[in-house]
Amino acid sequence: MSTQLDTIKLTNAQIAWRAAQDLEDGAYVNLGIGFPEMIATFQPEGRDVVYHTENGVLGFGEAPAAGEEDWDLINAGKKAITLKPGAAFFHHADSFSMVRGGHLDLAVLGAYQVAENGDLANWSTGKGGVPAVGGAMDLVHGAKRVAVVTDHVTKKGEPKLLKRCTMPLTGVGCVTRVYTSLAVIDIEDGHFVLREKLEALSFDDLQAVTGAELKTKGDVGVLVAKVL
Amino acid sequence: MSTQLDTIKLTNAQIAWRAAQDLEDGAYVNLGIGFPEMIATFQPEGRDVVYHTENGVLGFGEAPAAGEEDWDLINAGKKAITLKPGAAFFHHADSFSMVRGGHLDLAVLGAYQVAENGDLANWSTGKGGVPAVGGAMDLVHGAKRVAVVTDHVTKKGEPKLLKRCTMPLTGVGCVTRVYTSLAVIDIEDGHFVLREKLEALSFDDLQAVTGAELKTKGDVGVLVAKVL
Amino acid sequence: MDKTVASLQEAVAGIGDGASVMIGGFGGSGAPIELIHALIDAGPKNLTVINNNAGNGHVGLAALIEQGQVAKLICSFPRSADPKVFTDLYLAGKIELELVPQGTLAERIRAGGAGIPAFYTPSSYGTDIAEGKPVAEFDGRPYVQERWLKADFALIKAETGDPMGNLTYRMAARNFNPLMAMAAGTTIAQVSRVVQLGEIDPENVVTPGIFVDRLVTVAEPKQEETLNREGAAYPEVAA
Amino acid sequence: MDKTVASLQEAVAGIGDGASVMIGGFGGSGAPIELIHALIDAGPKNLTVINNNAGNGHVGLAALIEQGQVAKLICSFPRSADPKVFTDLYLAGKIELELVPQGTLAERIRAGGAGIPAFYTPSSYGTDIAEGKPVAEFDGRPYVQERWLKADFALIKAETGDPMGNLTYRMAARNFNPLMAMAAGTTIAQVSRVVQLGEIDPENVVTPGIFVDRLVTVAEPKQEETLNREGAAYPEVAA
Repeated sequence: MSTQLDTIKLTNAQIAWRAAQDLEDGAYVNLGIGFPEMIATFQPEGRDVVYHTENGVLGFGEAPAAGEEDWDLINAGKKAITLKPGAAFFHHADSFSMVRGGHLDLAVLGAYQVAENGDLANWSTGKGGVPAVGGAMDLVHGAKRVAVVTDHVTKKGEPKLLKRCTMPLTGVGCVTRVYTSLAVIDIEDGHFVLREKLEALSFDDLQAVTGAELKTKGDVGVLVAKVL
Repeated sequence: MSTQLDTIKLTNAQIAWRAAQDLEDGAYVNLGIGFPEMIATFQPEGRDVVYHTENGVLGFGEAPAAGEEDWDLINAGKKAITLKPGAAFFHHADSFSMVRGGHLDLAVLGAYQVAENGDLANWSTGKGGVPAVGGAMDLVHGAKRVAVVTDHVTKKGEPKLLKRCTMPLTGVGCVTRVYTSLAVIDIEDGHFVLREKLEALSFDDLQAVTGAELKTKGDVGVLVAKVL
Repeated sequence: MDKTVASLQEAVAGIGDGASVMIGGFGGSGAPIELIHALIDAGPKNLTVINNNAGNGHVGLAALIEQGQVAKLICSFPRSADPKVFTDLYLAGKIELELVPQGTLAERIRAGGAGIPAFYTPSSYGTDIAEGKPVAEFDGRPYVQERWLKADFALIKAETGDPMGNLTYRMAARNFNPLMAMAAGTTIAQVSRVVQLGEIDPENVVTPGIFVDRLVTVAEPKQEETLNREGAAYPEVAA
Repeated sequence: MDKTVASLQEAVAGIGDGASVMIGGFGGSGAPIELIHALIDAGPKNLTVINNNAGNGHVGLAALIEQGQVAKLICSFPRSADPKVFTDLYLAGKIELELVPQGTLAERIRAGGAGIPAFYTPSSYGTDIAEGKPVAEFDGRPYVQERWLKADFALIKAETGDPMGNLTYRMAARNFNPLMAMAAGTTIAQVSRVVQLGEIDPENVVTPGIFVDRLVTVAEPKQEETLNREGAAYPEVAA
């Protein structure tokens, strides 16, 4: 089964592309470090999106050319960035006021596990080492929509979408939509609601690699992603 | 008795002058609206004092000449002010962070009543009308020293320094020093400690117009004030 | 992205009966007189207004109260040079007052904008203002619990704005304006001028555009203090 | 009023064994590398350090930890590009860690500076981080109570300062620096340049001088990122 999934599933870039299609014109958006950052690359033409980074910048743009980095101008992932016209700097308390105070339209994060009740686990596998949480526990609260981008299953083929998370939680009841390598799923009233799935995959096959019931409301769309 | 006091007591300007002698070089100071504001007029030569007004200015100076007012540049008493070099503007939450956070060296306020336990009543006579508190309840907390300037007795000759306040409180246990028309009194460990009194006034006469015991620690100094 | 609107009327559109409205300013400085007058023209009733004061004379907030549009005022200092309008209504029991110490008012609004539902402050402990509020001790000192304050709308006054809503202020006219911008569902700013994107140095933005929804230019804003010295009233027929 | 001091050594004077020290910066941006190195030279032990991270490579905070001067670290993200120094000590049980979500860390420091002993936040509710902390419900949602954070000293990095201690910052190097300036008993700032009083526009002051105690000029401050790419270490003999 998991071998078969590997041949049809979306790449991370394709998941990011799909998530990017939902970016709304005029939205204020925070993209988590790593995988979610890729979404900005695929921002659709004609949509004006303002990106927030929790270390105190609103309205940043692409990475500078190699050698042109200014290390006072970085994002939360400590990568060099550039500014767009209309950008603003502010301190960390003001920055997290934007986050916690409900001013962001969208935050997109990665995940170890997502539960049908909206719980998210993405900061610790619970296996020891040095714990590090960063801004994740704040980002899951306040944004009007909190989305996750993730492979649908772990590298071992185990479900990442579960009835309840087994890893340490980042936040409770916070995720509103999940973009996976196989499907687009909303979380509504404590349930996974399937919105789109790959055409090559049957509902039953998708359900088989999902750790909680997939409900449907009306038609399930076809998950399409650009060839990248 | 009160007639006699009237002939020897300090004027408000003289009380302000006396309080001004204790302004420390390099101090950050908030002077309450009205009577306390007069203290700045008597700031001793050679001492650098930075004045804070709770509506968001640090480092303001004297009033502008009549006709030169800019009504965007006012103090908490809504009077026009000017700026000194090194001034800064900030919003109200930052301004009261300075107050509440213990960053001011001194706040000086007026009083209806002060109690020997440091309680202050200065915002309401409790007699109805429109209640209005402004910044007083914040200013009494946070400043390293909270001083009061006041006549020693009411217009009817009744003590304003009491065992306990009878009017609605502004703050509990907050006053550290009182400059009156007759004396300078510290509040220490729940008691009035007399530091200075007018030479023409006996201790017993001062005690007679004070509503709680005046303690002494060592010598009582002579309260002198410039003829103004 | 362009948050500018063409008229004051458009700026205050949608503020309906019963709305809660934060209005910036400390006394007259930073008071968005023109937006308030547009709100008088729009005519919603039964408003809850959050402001430091209760207005002066017969313009701005005082005029809004005078028109009978305000059911409740949340403020720190409703006594002013000419407080007659508010005082009369208050003593007649026709307007509700929630009195809040000034620093607590600022912090409650900031908390509303910052997603902090409650906090503790030393201010007002042991006073009548603290009655009925939870008290807790930290490190041996008692503190009063205060709740965040939010509103449906904020009317604020700024100096320079850009189309994304980035704002700067003018001197002590800053006061409550940047805080209220954070704490309202819809924040409406009047600015003396709108500049091109990028003309405000990102280092000097006081209110980032994320907090601002609508922007209207009032090139030469009136000062409450000046209007009152001239004996002005709004609407003018009321003079 | 002149808060400038002549040397880095003088700037960090008085930071003794067991002191709590806030250190500004987010990763390398805004990290006061020269002040940290002066603190290494001064040699106090058993410090409690508050920073967002745990340092990188063998300079700045990482070097301070490597020298064994830090007993406890309060931070949000102690994993970094080259986290070996902290990781080794932590896994060996030789350094204490208090892990705080980043937004909560910022708010706790701001609360320390603002005289707010405790506040409620939705962040960390229902997670391991909230264990043992009071929880309360407001408007039907659960929140975690967090306490203010203060320190004996703050070491911060700014761009421009004046003799009264008014400060501006440079781009995203602002981060925690203005907050820590508010929350420490003694705030020590390194600045790229000190200008005359009045040269910083009062509208553009980010940290008013009331929050700053000492100011030292480091005309060309080093960037942690650059130092680490060069393989630098402090003290240099340790390389």
